Amino acid sequence: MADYNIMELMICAASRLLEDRSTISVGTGAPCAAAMLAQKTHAPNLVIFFEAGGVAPILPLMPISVGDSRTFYRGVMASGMCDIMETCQRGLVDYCFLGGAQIDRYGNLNSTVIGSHEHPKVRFPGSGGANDFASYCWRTMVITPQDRRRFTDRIDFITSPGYLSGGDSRERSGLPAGSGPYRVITNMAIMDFEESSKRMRVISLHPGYRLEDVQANCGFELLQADRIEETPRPAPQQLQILRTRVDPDRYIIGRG
Amino acid sequence: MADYNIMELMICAASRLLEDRSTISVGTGAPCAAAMLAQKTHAPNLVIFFEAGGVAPILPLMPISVGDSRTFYRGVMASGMCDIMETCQRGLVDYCFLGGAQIDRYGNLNSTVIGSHEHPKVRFPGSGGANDFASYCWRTMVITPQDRRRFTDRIDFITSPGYLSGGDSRERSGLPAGSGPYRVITNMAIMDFEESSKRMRVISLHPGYRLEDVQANCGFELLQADRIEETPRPAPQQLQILRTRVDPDRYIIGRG
Amino acid sequence: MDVLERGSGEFFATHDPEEARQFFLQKDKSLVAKVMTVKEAVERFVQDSDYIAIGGFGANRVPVAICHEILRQGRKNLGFLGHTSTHDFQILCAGEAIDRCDIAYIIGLEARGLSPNARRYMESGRVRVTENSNYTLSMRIKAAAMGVPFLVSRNLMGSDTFAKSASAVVTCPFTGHRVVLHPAIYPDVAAIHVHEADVYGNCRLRGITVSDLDLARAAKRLIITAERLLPAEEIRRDPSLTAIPYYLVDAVCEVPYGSYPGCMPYEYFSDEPHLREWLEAEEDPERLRAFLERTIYSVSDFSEYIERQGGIARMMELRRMELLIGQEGCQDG
Amino acid sequence: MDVLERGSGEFFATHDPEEARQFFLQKDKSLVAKVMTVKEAVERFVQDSDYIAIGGFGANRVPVAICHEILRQGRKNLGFLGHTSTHDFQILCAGEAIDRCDIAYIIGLEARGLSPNARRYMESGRVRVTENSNYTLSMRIKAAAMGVPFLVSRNLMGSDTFAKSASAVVTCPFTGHRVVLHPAIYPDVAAIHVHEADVYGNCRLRGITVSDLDLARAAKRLIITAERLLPAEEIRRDPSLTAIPYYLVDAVCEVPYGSYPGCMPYEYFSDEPHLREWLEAEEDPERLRAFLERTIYSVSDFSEYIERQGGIARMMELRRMELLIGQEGCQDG
Repeated sequence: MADYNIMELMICAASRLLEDRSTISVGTGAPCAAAMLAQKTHAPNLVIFFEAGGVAPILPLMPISVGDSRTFYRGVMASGMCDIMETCQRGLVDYCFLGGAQIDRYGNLNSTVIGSHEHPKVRFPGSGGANDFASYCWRTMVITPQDRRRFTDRIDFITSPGYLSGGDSRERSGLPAGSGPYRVITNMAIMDFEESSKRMRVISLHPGYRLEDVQANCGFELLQADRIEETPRPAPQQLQILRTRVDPDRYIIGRG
Repeated sequence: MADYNIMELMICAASRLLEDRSTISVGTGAPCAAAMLAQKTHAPNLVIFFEAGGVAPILPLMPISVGDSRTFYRGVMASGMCDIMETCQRGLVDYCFLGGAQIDRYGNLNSTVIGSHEHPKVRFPGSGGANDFASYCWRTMVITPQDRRRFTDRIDFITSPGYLSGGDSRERSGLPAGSGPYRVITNMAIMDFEESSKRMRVISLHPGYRLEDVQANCGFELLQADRIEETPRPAPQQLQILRTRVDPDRYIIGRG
Repeated sequence: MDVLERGSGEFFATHDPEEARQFFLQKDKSLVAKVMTVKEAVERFVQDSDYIAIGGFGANRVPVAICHEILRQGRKNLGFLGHTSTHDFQILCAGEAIDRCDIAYIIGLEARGLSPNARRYMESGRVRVTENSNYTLSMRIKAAAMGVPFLVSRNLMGSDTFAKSASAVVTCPFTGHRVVLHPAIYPDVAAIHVHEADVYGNCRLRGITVSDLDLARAAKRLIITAERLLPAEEIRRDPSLTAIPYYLVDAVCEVPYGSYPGCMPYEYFSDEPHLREWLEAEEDPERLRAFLERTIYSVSDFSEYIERQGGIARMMELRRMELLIGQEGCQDG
Repeated sequence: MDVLERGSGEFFATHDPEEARQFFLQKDKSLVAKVMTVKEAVERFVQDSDYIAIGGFGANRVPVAICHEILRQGRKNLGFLGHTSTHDFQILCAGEAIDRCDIAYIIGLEARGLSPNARRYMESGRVRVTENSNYTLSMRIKAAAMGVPFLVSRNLMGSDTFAKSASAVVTCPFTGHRVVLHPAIYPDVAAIHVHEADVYGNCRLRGITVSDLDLARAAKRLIITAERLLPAEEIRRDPSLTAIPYYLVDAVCEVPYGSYPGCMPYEYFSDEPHLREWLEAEEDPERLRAFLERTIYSVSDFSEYIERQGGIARMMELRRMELLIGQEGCQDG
């Protein structure tokens, strides 16, 4: 059996994608754990932004809120929402992490409603800063469980833009050129987006999963990379740091 | 003979126009002296703003620059240019004081060039914050010497808007409704602007001056109020405070 | 200005700078003491049907006392600016005080989960909504603070958040690119919790400012709750530290622990068990009624609420948690 | 977006957020020490033909050392952002370094009078100009800082300042009123003088901020001169006090008395006799040449300039003047 759970694998895989000296906007939960892990392993110079104003904190523990005191603990600046969002809009922030109740083949995300907007079956919190990050950051990453209802053929509401209707539609809409969804990390696989169609494409399978598993848990047809990698298992050093110095109380990895 | 000079009279007359509890943007020089004098006499609650960021200072001495340390000495806030200008734009600032190389019958002011803009005979500093204050503050006041070249029939360049071409042209241009030139104080008289035509109108003559003197020193035809007042002489208390507590070094009143 | 696309969202508050200028013209800008109780501040400055905005972010530096008092005084039909609003929104929904809402983030309490009652309330059809993103609402506030009818950005476009917003897409006359314009929001009233204020309303705050500097300037009426009053002379001693100047402020209420059960930077951490208690009580409407009766309706003021929540002893625990940030458990040096 | 009227002024710097995004994408944002001499900073970050902006206001908190060094290194054909620029503008005109200028306020030194040489230079026809107001330039910088192509306001309209600006009048799609749009300016390089910076470029400043917080964010390259270096740990001790974060900064130069002969709030007052000496020397081009030779061209660096101006003894006098503000002569209590 694996000596890690699937949440640990997702966090480690996400963490590995973050380059040293890059900049990132994160919220609470798994994305924050991935950023913290990266900072404590291969990316000590990763610069973390929180939308409410925290800049480059030395995170002591996982924040409960995107605006709590931990998000600017020993930071270089305690700023405000406009400054952070405008730093993203100017093009200084490389990565953001988002989630959502639904995602479609172009990486569009729904965190607003299931059903119609006028008479929703389920109301979710709404965009928060997600639309902003998805619009501005160069590379949007998504960590989400792989299931058919979530990976949907017809998204009920595009809260945050992915590649919209594919091709060059994102750039044509007026959103900044060269930005957009980059990787989707699920409990089964890692996907990117094919360059011209901008359709979601499997590029890596987690140990123990087959392409069929992923497709069976996806409501639309997935493209496949020419060569599909196996997602590296979490390194022992990653797991040790994740368990002892990132999430010792297992708030996040306890869910895996 | 008068026991005051003309600069003292102009400052005292301007000061008298400032109501207690009103708000004002000032620069350096005579306007600042008028505001300081008002604060020390009938308008202790006059709130003074400086465009570079000083808010409600307790002015120790006349500033040399609109941004020097005196402009926020014991102020309630040391802010920035956008905050000050936007406070004006939102409608919180009642008065501003401006000057210029030329003024026309509608109170338009020139502080940019004499001659053509492409090949100026004389280049002046330009708008600075004058266009902003003239656009935003409810009541623009002007202190300027009375002479034919300055009070011109044809202004070379409208740096800061008065009533533009008169009537409702100011409001039609897009500038905030209800704002505009309020009083022009010269060494001879005080003028306001007739309500419908927005043409400059003499409302008060300084002691010793006749209407003909004013008109002879003005390059356009002045309207006359139904009743023209005599400008009150500076009160002894005003003069004493002006000379001892506003401008003891006679930087401004020495020019009178 | 040719509009290429326009969101279908409603305007719930004034966006016209001319109307705001007329209001600000008559607002008293003189330096007078404005200290009053929370009860008096809400009586005088929050009216039924007002559009209200609450400062802070999530359950951090939020004027909770004002939200409680709005419930006690039974305000109804408020419009609400939902700019990552969590515990404050939860309280106002519990009081059924809102009937229209600019949404960026509502009903959630971030990592703590969703508010069952706020969700029911928002799904009931009793609240008209316009969608926004957090930054869109920040800009709509900032536009009002600047005294202009709109600001421009490059978000929202292409999304359904735009389709249900009050924003409009136009072509930039300088670059030829598509950009999106967001109309100003001048809230009728805003409440902001700060660390320190003098009796006139000059305020200092520490930590992240979120959108509060703009909100203070955008709001027609502004209620400040402060952890502590400060001598006015201290404000003038160092004007660089002033975040909100007095002439924007209508009421100054000294409310120690005023962000409780939320976090107040450098003062006290959030009371997570009490916030969980809220979420649990909300699961059942009957239980919620009893819970609200006990924690808000039968309470005379915020000090009594603090007493019922464990008083100074509990506050000292939360204070220690806040000041031990960085010293707890494992961490880097 | 239908343009009703458009100013005839030129664009002297990039206003396109897309171009700026490509630049900022490749800019190094990592936490590395950037301490260097003024000479090195100007060599590396100020090029001929760059569009340059100088922080501060009038002769207050201005990076004078950078202006001197630009003359010594003989930079030419600079574009300039003239946002109440006084002594800095005077220096750059003396070096004939500018060939295009966004004007809000130039050639004057406020209450001190006009600069004869800057005036001659601007009347010579050698400088292309676009008119602005101070707030228009503040907004053009802020638009760049926000990453948008323009901002909107209600000034300029109806004036010749508008006619010679780069701005455009449009109809507001929300209110139907006429408003004016101001295109962004992304300066190639900006220099800002601050009270304190750490080696990475995190900056603190006191007193009025003018437009410097936006300018730091708008500029593609940013040179900081600081009265003092500060331990990096002190920045992290209180992040609320940081005005400019390190990732905007390319060079950190420790320059004590760096705003001399201008004023530096809480540090030293302006040297009025020396500023008068400048104005007098400028009356005659020959005299100005000798004056510049003595005060700038023959001087190796800013410390030597300070020495020639009376060194520490003179600086201590100016410091006393600054710290005696409010205690001099007659005043209210």
